[in-house]
Amino acid sequence: MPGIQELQKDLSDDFALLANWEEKYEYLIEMGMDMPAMKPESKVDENLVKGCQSSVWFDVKCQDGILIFEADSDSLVVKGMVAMLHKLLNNQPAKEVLEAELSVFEELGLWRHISSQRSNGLTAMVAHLRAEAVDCLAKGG
Amino acid sequence: MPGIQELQKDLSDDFALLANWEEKYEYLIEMGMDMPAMKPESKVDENLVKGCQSSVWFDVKCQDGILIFEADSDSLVVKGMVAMLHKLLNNQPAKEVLEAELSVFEELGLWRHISSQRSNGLTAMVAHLRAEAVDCLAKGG
Amino acid sequence: MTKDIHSARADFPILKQSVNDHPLVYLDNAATTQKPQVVIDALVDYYTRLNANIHRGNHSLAVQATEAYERARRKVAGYINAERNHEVIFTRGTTESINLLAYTYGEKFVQAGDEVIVTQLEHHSNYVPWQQMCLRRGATFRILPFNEHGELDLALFERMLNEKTRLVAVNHVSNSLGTVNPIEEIIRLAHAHEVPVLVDAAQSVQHIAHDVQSMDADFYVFSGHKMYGPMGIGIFYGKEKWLEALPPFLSGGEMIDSVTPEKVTFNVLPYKFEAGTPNVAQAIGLGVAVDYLKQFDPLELQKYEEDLLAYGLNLLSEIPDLIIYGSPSHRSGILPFNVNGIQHYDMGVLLDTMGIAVRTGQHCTQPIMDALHISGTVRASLALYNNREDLEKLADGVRRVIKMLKR
Amino acid sequence: MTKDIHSARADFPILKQSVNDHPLVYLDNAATTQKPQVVIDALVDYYTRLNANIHRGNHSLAVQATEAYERARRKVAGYINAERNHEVIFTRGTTESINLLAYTYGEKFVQAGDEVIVTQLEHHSNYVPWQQMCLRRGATFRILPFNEHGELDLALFERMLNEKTRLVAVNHVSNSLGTVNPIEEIIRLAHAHEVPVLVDAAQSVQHIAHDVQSMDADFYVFSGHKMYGPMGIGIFYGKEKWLEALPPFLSGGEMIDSVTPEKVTFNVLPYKFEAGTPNVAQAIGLGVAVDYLKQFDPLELQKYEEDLLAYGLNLLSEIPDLIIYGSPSHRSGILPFNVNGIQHYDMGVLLDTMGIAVRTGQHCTQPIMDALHISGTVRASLALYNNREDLEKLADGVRRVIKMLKR
Ligand SMILES: Cc1ncc(COP(=O)(O)O)c(C=O)c1O
Ligand SMILES: Cc1ncc(COP(=O)(O)O)c(C=O)c1O
Repeated sequence: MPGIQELQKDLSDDFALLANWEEKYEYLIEMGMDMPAMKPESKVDENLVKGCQSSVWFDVKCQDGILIFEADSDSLVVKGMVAMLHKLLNNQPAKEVLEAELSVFEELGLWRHISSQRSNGLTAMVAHLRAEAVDCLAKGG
Repeated sequence: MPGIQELQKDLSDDFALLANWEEKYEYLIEMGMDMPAMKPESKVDENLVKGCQSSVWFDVKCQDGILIFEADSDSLVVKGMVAMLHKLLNNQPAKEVLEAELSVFEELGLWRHISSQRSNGLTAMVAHLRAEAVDCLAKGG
Repeated sequence: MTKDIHSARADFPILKQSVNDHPLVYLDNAATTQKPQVVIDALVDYYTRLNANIHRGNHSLAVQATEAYERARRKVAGYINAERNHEVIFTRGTTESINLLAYTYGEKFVQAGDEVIVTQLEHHSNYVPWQQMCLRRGATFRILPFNEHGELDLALFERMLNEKTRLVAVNHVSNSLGTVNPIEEIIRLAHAHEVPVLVDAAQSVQHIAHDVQSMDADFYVFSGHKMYGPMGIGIFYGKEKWLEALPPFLSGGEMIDSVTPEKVTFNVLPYKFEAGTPNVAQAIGLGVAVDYLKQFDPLELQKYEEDLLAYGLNLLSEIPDLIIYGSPSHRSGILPFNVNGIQHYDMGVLLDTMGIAVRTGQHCTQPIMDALHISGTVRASLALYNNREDLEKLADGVRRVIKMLKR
Repeated sequence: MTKDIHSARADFPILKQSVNDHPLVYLDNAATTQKPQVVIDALVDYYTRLNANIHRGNHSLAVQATEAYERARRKVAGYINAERNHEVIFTRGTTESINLLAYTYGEKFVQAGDEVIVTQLEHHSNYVPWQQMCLRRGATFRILPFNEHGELDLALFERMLNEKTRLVAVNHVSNSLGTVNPIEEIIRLAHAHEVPVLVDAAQSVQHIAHDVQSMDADFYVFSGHKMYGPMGIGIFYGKEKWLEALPPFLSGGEMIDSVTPEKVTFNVLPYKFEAGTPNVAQAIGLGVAVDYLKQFDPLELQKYEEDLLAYGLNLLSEIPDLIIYGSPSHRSGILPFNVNGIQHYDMGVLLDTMGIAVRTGQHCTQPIMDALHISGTVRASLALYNNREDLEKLADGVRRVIKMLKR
C-alpha cells in the first residue's frame, strides 16, 4: 500500500494532464462512479455527515489501527471528492490519516468552492475522518 | 417700507463686500446684537421654537394683515440669522411673507449648515413665521 | 430621453470578469444584483469627500452628509411614490424591516387568539419572524397555500380572513418560483376586513410596479442590494398613521428626544425608527441606484425583462428531462428548474465551471420545497443587464452538464 | 516592521480636503473616523470583482465572497482575541449589538424584580435599551453615578451588586468625557456576584486595550465606522456559553436550520444571530481596517494618542474662561469643554468656518449633561491621524471665536 504522500502525488499528476475545469470535473465524477459501492444497509442516519444541499455517508471501521471505510453521496460531484478521499485515506494507518497534510486539494484548486461549503464541505468530511482516526488510535493504544 | 425683494438685494450686497466666512459670520453676529431686544416676559414657552442645541423665541403679532414680531435666541449665530429674518419679514404684509421666495439664504450659502439642522434650523423658523402669516390672513379675511 | 436598456450591461464592471476562464454569466440576481459603476463611485466619493456622522453635527461635513442622506430618502420616497418622505425608514435590509414590524406590531396589536396570515410562497424572512411573533404572543400562525400552478388561491384567502386576523404578510414576487401575486386584490380583500398588509417587495420593486399608494400597501419593504444598490441598506415603508401608532424597535442614539432615568420621549418620524448611526454611505448609494433605475422607461424595462424571461423559459423547456417549477399566469425574473436524475447541487457546481452563476438549493423557502416534495431547485434569475446570449449559454451549459452526468 | 504613526495621515484621502477655504482639521472622531484608502479600495474591489450573496451559493463569486467574509470574521476575532471565531457576530453597529442583547437576554434571563445596572456615563445606546427592557420585564433599572472627576465609584458599585442583579452594562471609555473606566475591576466585582458584563467598546477598541479574554468580558460590542472601517458594520462578541444560551434575535434567511409551519430549528453559531443577507462588503472593509490598525505597534499607538490628548488638554487649559469637563485619572481621546458665556453651538459653527470640525451638544449623553447642569459641550476627539498642529489650530480657533463673540 503506497503512502498518502505518494498517492497525492499520483493524483495531482493525473489532474495535471487535464486541460480545463470541465475536464477536471469530468475526471472527478468518473472517480466517484468508479468507487466501490457502499452497502445500502450502511446508508443509515448515524453514518450521515449532514449537509445543506447534499448528503454524504461514511461507514468507517478500525482494524488494527488501520482505517477502512466506505462512502457515498447523492451528489456526483461530492461523490467524486469522496472518492479522492477514499483513494488517499482508505486502508491507511489511523496515525497517518491524522498527520496527513492533504495539500492536493488546495493545489488542484478544483473544489475550493466545495471546500468552503458550510456543512457538506471537504473540511467537514476530513474532520469526520480525523475524528474516527482519533477513536481508532485510542482503541489501538 | 421697502419690499422683501429689495431688502434681500440690500442684504446680499452687504454680504458681498465681506472677504471670507469668518467676516460674514462676524457681520451676521453683529446684526443679531443690533436687533431690538425682545421683552423678557415674551420669552415664554409658547413662543419657543424648540431646538436641539439652542432655543429660539418668536413673539408674533398681526395688525391689519401686517406681521410684527420680536425674536431672540440663546445662540448668537442663530440670533444673527433671526435678525436677518427680522430685517426681511418684520412689518411686512402677511400675504407678502407667505409668498416671499427667500433666495438670499441659499445665495449667501452662509448658513447651509444651520438651515439643515433638524429643529432649530432656518426651515423651522421660516415655517413658523409662515404659519403665523396664514393665521393672520385668516383673521384679516 | 430615456436610456437604452441594451447599454446597461456596460455600466456594470463586474460583468467584464472571467470566472473559471469563461466570461461571467451572472444569473443569481434574486440573491443579489451587481452594482453599476455610478453606485461604486458614489461610495468612493462619500468616503473621500463627505464622510461624517449625521444629524447632530453642525460642522460642514456633517451637514453635507446629512443633506445627502436625506436627499437619498427623498429619492427612495419618490421612487415608491410614498406620500411623505418620513414614511421611508432606512434599515439594513428586508429581513430587518420585517423583524422591525413583527416586534413592534406584535407588541402593540397582537393578542392571544389573534391570527396572522402569511403564504406558503414566502421567503423564510417573511415567514419565521411572524411564526416566532405568534409564538411569543399566543397568536395563530396561518398559511395560505399555493396551488399546482404555484399561485395563491384568492377565494381561500378570503375565507381565511376574519375578525381575528391582525395582519397579512405576503410577497409581491416569490423569490423561488417567480410567481407575481395579485397584490392589489389581496390588499383590497384584507382592507375590506380592516386588516393591514405587509408587502415583501424584495423581488418586485426593481422589476415591476413599485407605487405604494396605487397598491395601497400599509407596509412595504425591500433590500438595496437586490436593486443595484450597496449591501447593508434596506427600506421599511409604512403609512404615517401606522408608523405613528407603532412603538419604536431599536433604541439608542438618534431616536431619542429626551431621556431621564425614569423615562424617555422619542424623536419624530422617521428618526424614531432609526436608532444608532445610520448607514449613511449605503443610503446615498441606494439613492444613486434609484437615479440609475429612473433613467430607463419603466414600461420598456418591464417588457424587456418579461421577454427575456419568456425566451429563457422557452429555451429550457426544450431540454429533455428538464422540469420547470410552477406555471403561474404572471411570472417575474425567476427560472426555477431541475433535470430528472441530476442533483441541483451538481448542476450548479458544473455550470459554475463554465462561468455560469446560478443558485441551487432551497432558496430560503423550505415550505415551497416541502410542498413540491423536492430537496431544492436550480434557480436562474434575471436583472436588467442580462441578455438572450446569457440564456443561450445557460441552456447550452445545462445540456453539457446532462451529457457529463448521464452516461 | 511596524508602521510609523506619523505616516498615517497621508493614508486618509479626505484629510487632504479644504473646508470653507481652510485645510480640514477633523476632530470629530468619536462620532465617526475617516477611512484609509485601503478600506475604500477594498469596497471598490469587492463590488468590482467579488460581489455575491454568501453562504448558500456554490458558484465561484459566492464562494469567494463567503471566504472573504469569514476571513474578515477571523481577523476581528484575532484583533479582540476572542477564543473562538464564532463568538464574533456581525451586526450593523454598537446600537444594534446592544439591542440584540437587551431583547434576547431580557427575554431569557430577566424577570420582574430583577435588577440591571448601567452607569451615568453611558451613551443613550447603552442606556435606553436597558431602560426599555426593564420596563418590558418589570425589572429595576439602576444607575451608577459618576463623581466630581467624572469617574465611577467602585465602592458604590460593589454595594449596588446583589443577588437580584442580572447584568451590568458599562462603556470602557465615555464618549462624552473620555473617562477610561476600570473595566477589569468592574468585571471582577460583577463576576464575584456571578453577574455578566456587557462592555460598550465603541470608544475604546480603536484606542486602548481590546483583549476580551484578558478583561474577561462576557459581551463586547463596537462599531466599524469608529475604528477606520466602513459604516453599517459592527460587532457583537459574546462568550460561547452565553451565545448558546441566548435565543435568536432577528429571524429570517441564513439563521434557520429547518422550518415547518409548526416550528423552526436554528442554525449554529455565529449564523444563529445573523439573519438576512449580511453586510458582506462592509465586513470585508472592517477586516481591512483591522489589518490597517495592526500595522502599528499597539503600545506606541496608545502612547502617541495619549501624548496628543495631554498636549491638547494643556493648550486648551491655558485659554481664559475655558472649562474642561471631568478630571479622570485616565482619559482617552476626548477633549470636552465650554467657554464661559459662549454657547457650544456657536463655538462649533464658528470653528467650522475655520475648517475645524468638532461636535457640540449632548453627544447622546443627556444623563451626563443633566448631572453637570449644562445643556451641552464642545467636544474635540482624536484619532491616530491627528497631530499637534491640529490641536494648535483648535486652540487658536477657540481664541478667535472668543474674540468674535465677546465684545
Ligand atoms: C460609547 C458609545 N456607545 C455607543 C455608540 C453608538 O454607536 P453606533 O451609533 O455606531 O451604533 C457610540 C457612538 O456614538 C458611543 O460613543
Ligand atoms: C422575497 C424575499 N424576501 C426577503 C428576502 C430577504 O432579503 P435580505 O436578505 O436582503 O434581508 C429575500 C432575499 O433573498 C427575498 O427574496
